[in-house]
Amino acid sequence: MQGLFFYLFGTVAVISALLTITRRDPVTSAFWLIFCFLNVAALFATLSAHLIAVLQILIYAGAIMVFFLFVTMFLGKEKRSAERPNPVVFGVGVLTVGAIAGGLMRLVRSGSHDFGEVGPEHGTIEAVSRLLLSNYLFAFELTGLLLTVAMVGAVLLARREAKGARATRTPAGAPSGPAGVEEVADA
Amino acid sequence: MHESTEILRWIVALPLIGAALNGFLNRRLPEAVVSAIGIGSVAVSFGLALKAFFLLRALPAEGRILHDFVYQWIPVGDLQVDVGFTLDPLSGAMLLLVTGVGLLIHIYSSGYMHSDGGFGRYFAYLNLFVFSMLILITADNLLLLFVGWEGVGLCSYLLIGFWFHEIANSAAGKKAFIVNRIGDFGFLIGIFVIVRALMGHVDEGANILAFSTMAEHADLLAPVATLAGLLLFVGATGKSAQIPLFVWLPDAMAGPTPVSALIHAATMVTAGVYMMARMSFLYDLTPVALSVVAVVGALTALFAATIGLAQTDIKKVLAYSTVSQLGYMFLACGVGAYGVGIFHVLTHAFFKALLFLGAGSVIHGMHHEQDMRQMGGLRKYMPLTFMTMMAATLAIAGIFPFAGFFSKDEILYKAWLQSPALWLVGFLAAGLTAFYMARLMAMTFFGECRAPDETKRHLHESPWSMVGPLVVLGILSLVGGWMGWPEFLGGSNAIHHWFAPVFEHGAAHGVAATEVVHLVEGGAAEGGHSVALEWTLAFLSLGWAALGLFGGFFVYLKRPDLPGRAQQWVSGIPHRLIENKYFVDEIYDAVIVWPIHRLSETFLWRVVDAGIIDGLMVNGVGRFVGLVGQLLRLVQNGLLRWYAYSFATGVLVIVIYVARHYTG
Amino acid sequence: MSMIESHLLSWVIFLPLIGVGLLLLLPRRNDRMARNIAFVILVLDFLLSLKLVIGFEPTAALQFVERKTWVATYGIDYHVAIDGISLWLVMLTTFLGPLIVLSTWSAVTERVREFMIFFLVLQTAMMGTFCAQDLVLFYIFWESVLLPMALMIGIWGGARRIYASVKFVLYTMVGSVLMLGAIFYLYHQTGGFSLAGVRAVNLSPLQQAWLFGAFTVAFAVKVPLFPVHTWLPDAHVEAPTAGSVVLAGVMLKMGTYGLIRFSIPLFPLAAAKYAPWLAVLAVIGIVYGALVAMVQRDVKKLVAYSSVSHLGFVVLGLFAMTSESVVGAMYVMLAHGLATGALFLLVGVIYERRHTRAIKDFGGLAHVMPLFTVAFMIATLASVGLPGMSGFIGEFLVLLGSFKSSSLPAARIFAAVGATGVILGAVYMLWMVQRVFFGRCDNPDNQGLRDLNLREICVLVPLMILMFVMGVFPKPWISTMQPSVDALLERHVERVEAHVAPDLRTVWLSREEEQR
Amino acid sequence: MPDLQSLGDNLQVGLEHYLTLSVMLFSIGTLGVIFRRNVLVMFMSVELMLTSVNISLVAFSRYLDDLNGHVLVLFVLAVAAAEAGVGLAILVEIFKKRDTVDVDEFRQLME
Repeated sequence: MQGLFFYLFGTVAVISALLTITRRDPVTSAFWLIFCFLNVAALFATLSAHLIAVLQILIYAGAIMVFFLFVTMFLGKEKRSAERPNPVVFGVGVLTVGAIAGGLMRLVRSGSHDFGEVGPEHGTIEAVSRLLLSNYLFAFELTGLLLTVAMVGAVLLARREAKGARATRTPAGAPSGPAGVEEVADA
Repeated sequence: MHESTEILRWIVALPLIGAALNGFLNRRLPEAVVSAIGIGSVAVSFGLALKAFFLLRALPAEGRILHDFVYQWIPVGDLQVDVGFTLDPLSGAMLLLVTGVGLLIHIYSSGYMHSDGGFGRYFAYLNLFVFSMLILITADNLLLLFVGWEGVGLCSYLLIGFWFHEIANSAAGKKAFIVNRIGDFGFLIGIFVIVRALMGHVDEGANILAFSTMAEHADLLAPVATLAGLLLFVGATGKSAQIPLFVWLPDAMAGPTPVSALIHAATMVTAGVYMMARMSFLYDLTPVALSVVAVVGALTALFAATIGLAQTDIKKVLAYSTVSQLGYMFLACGVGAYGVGIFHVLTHAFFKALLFLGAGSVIHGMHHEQDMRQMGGLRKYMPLTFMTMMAATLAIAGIFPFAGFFSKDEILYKAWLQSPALWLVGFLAAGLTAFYMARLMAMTFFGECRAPDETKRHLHESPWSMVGPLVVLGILSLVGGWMGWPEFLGGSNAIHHWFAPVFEHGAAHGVAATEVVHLVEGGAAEGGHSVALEWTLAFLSLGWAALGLFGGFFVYLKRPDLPGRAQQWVSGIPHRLIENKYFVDEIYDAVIVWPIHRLSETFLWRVVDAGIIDGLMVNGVGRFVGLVGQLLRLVQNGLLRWYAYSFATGVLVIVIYVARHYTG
Repeated sequence: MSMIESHLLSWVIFLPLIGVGLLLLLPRRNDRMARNIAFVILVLDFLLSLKLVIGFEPTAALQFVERKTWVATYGIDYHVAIDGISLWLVMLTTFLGPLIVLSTWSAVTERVREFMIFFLVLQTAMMGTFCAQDLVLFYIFWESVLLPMALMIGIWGGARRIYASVKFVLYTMVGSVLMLGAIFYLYHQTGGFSLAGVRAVNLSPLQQAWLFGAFTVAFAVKVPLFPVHTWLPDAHVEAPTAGSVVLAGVMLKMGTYGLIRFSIPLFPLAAAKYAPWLAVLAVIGIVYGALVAMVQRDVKKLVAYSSVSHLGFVVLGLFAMTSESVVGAMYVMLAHGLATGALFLLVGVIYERRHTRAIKDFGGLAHVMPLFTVAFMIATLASVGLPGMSGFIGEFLVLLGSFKSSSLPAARIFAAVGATGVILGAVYMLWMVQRVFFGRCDNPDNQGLRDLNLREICVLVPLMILMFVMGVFPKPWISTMQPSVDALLERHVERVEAHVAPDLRTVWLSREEEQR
Repeated sequence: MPDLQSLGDNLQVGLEHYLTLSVMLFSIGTLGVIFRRNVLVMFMSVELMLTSVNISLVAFSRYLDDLNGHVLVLFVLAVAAAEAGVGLAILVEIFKKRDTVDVDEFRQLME
């Protein structure tokens, strides 16, 4: 059964990924991406990576994509038509990516490895978290710090944006460089 | 086998001291003191020279060498060169000549250069010249001789360009120095050839280039003798103004006249002859080189004599006459008669110095007018100058009792013995000599005075300080020849015996010696027939000289129009040819000077240096690096997606490497 | 005093640095004091170096040796010594030092303190180069010469000084980088940097060829040898007078010193093999330098090209490898230092007054400046190689040595072509002298020129005296050089014959027979 | 639907299948980043690339029966989240300024 699920969800994931990058409207691509993430979560499940599957849905599909949609809405519709890049550039680009894929595939196909049996609690939340909080405790704390910094950054950006509305005094003695720099400092 | 003495170094050093004194203090000393120093130093040197001469005479004939070792100059590897002076009959005679005639000319100069701005500088240079010439004569090795050789070249440069406010004078000086340098280039290579041949075989510590050492190892020199001889002769042609390097001497007349007398008549120009005589042991080994020398000498004699015919500047005539007479000397050396060559050097010094000094007093009287066409009938105004110059003219023409007859006739005789063709060339040149000297005397002293009357009023005999030396030289021109009174006229030919020990080794080798064993020693049959030969040759040249003189006077006094008509008759080409010195200078310029200048100006400097090396390679690399920089700059174009793509290519490279590396 | 006695050579080398220290302590704008300090220090240095000469016995051994380990791990040690070859180059440096500083009294006016600091550093670096016996130490001194010189040209130079100084630095750098690579390779081969160590190990002919090439390119740039000489005219024209004098006087000799100290002894096989090629370049340099000098319009460029010609003699002499030619080459180095140094000082004097170097701007100076003319004439004659002056001895020995050299094929032709340099030398110098000094003094600016003042005379007189003394009485110099040169040549011949590939040996022997 | 069962049995799926899938998704993500002019879509493509990496991580940890892969995935998730947050915040700022989301407009670095 596991094979069946893999092919099912795999192909759907690939198709939705393709659609994500080809849709003109960012919102539709966002939705397709969410759908792709759901499929991936399913794939995780087939690999009995239960915690990851759940997290995938929760964080990627839930948090990040929602944020994307929010920002997309916030920024308003871009009526720009995504015209196709000129054929030569497109060709070269695809060729390069194809070459990368080919190279990786050579590596991947270098042997067929079947999945052996794995213990029942493989991928469960206890096992992962026990490992996480033992060997990778320091890294875990760092991740926390990372997220805090990201949050503070985002807040800061947003706050200045709010402050921007009122007349701001440029800091005395700021180097009067070319106009472009002055303009950025104001924002 | 030689007497070591201290006297020689003083003879040489005195003029240097005089030069140094005058040189450093020339502005601050009054003229009298300067001339006193100048003349005094040469006079004392002359006195010492006389003393040394008699010291030399006292020695037995074979051992007649005084040696004075001063210090070791260049002690390098196989080459040991010392500073040492020798006096043997050859250099003894030359020593007396240089110091004696030098003294007379110094005295003459004090009058001639009176109230000239650079009086002190002039005497300093003149003394320096005598110093260098003395080194050249008394040097005991070829390298020290070369030092004197270039030293006199330097002094002639300084003295020719003495009145340097005229750019032409300094250009003439430069020309003289450079042409001499070209000759010295040959001389230098000659020295190298000799050292290379001798190196390694001469015992350690011996002075390779000393004449005595070289003479001893003459056999080693045999293989390279011709090459060395010719190379040294190249140096001699440079210094003694033979074809092809004679072009500097006529221009050297730009210097003050006493300078011309001393340097370009009596002493410096004869350095080449002295060198050949000194190196006679080498030249005797190579008949090839000797014949080259003889031919060049004869040709120069004739060639210069023809040019002398057409010159209007009195000093230029004398200059070409000197070149011609030098040709005779080299002819003598060329036929192996070095002694006769030197004898002619001595006699020539007397009458040519007199001619130049006489010309100087004429120019002095005519207020620096040198063109003979402006002169005429000066014998009334300058009787003493006229008489002494007439004596010299008779001497140079080779009229019997005068000095020229004995030395020139001896040369022609020796030339006849070697090859009648050479004799014929010499003989023709002798006739031309008589003719142009007569022309000179006729145009200057006879006929009506063509000078502008303003100068006519000032015409007067030169002061005693100038005329005194003229008289002394006049007497010498008469008496000078008697020391070489030939046997067939009953004389003892003292000069020949005096030089015999120096050149005798030549005979010992029996290679090219054509020394005629003179009658007194009861020579072989060939001696008998030669007396008659000598008589005939003597009469022939005497008659020919008289004819030349008479022709000259006749043409330029009785029929002044004749030269003009002669020109038309020969359609003027030959005349213009010899008047412009066969355009030799112009040819040299066109063939050598201009191409080298063009080559180095446009090609070497512009194209090669600035163009290829600097432009292309050095700055070229700079520009290339700049270009590459520009290209690389395009990569940073600010397009985010371009950066993404470059990431992708980076990944691709890694993937390819990993794929290729790990799959195997 | 005993402390100085035992480390005399180090004291001589590093004394100028003490001067630099003093100058740094100097309050800002005190030019006079700066000049005095520099002058006093350099005179002291010269006197100290006289002790070197007095204490030096004419043998081939290295003397005044000082050796302390510096970087133990890599076997780099501070190893300093002099022998017959480097003694007189050190003396030339210390002798010219004070004279050059004295000549800048009125020439260098702004930022005098910095100028003096750079000059003192330069002095130390140059002396260090001549005395270093350890490859790394040599390289450090060799490179440290670049900075002060480049700054002197760059700051106090003429119009195109930046271009000139950059070109000078890059040219030399390219060369010396090759040398650095070779030094590292040598360390890899011999495990140490000492000269003796390198000489001990016998490298294969191929290795020697490459190493010889690297070293010789670095030195050829400095000499300058024919194709790589184009930096010299620019550097000279743009450098201040003092810069030109020290550049021509001493720095060019570093290249030729390098050849005789490193290229030839360390790689004898390659040196013997490539000697003819380098001799060809040298001879081309002689003739080419002279011809190009003849047509220069700028006096300083003319003298610069004449340096190319003179140093062509040195290289010819070095690669002719006979004792006469090598001693002659050393002698030309010294004589050229004096003659060309004096010429540049004189050009500096006239430049200070007229602020132009073009020959056509002058004419008839002899009327206005008689003393100057006499000095210039003496320097010209020394540089042209008039017998009785220093130049002639060197050139004569070089030409004689190369004429009879057995290491050069057709040695006679080399010497003959080289000897034409003697004629060409007279041509370009006298032609320049005639255009500058003789003829009418009609240019109004020239009429008012002052003649040499006392200071300038004091600078020039020692040089003039030495030119005559070295010409008339060369024995003291030659006798000290001779043993070292002979030792070097013997070791060279012995190593070449010991190693030589058969064919070279037969050629070598056949040439010996032909010599006999 | 028996064939479904039999189909499921003989459809044995190994590690290389998942890796192939991961490569395919990664390539699609890269193409998205390179060719799409809209920054938002570029961000999405980046997220897609990250997910593809996660897939291979999980596949390997399943194959090796070792949970380190999962921990790494967690960290990837955290980073992705932070990156999306900050990235979009900046994007908003730029939008305020240039009111366009076309990446080719932002060429200020170029001058």
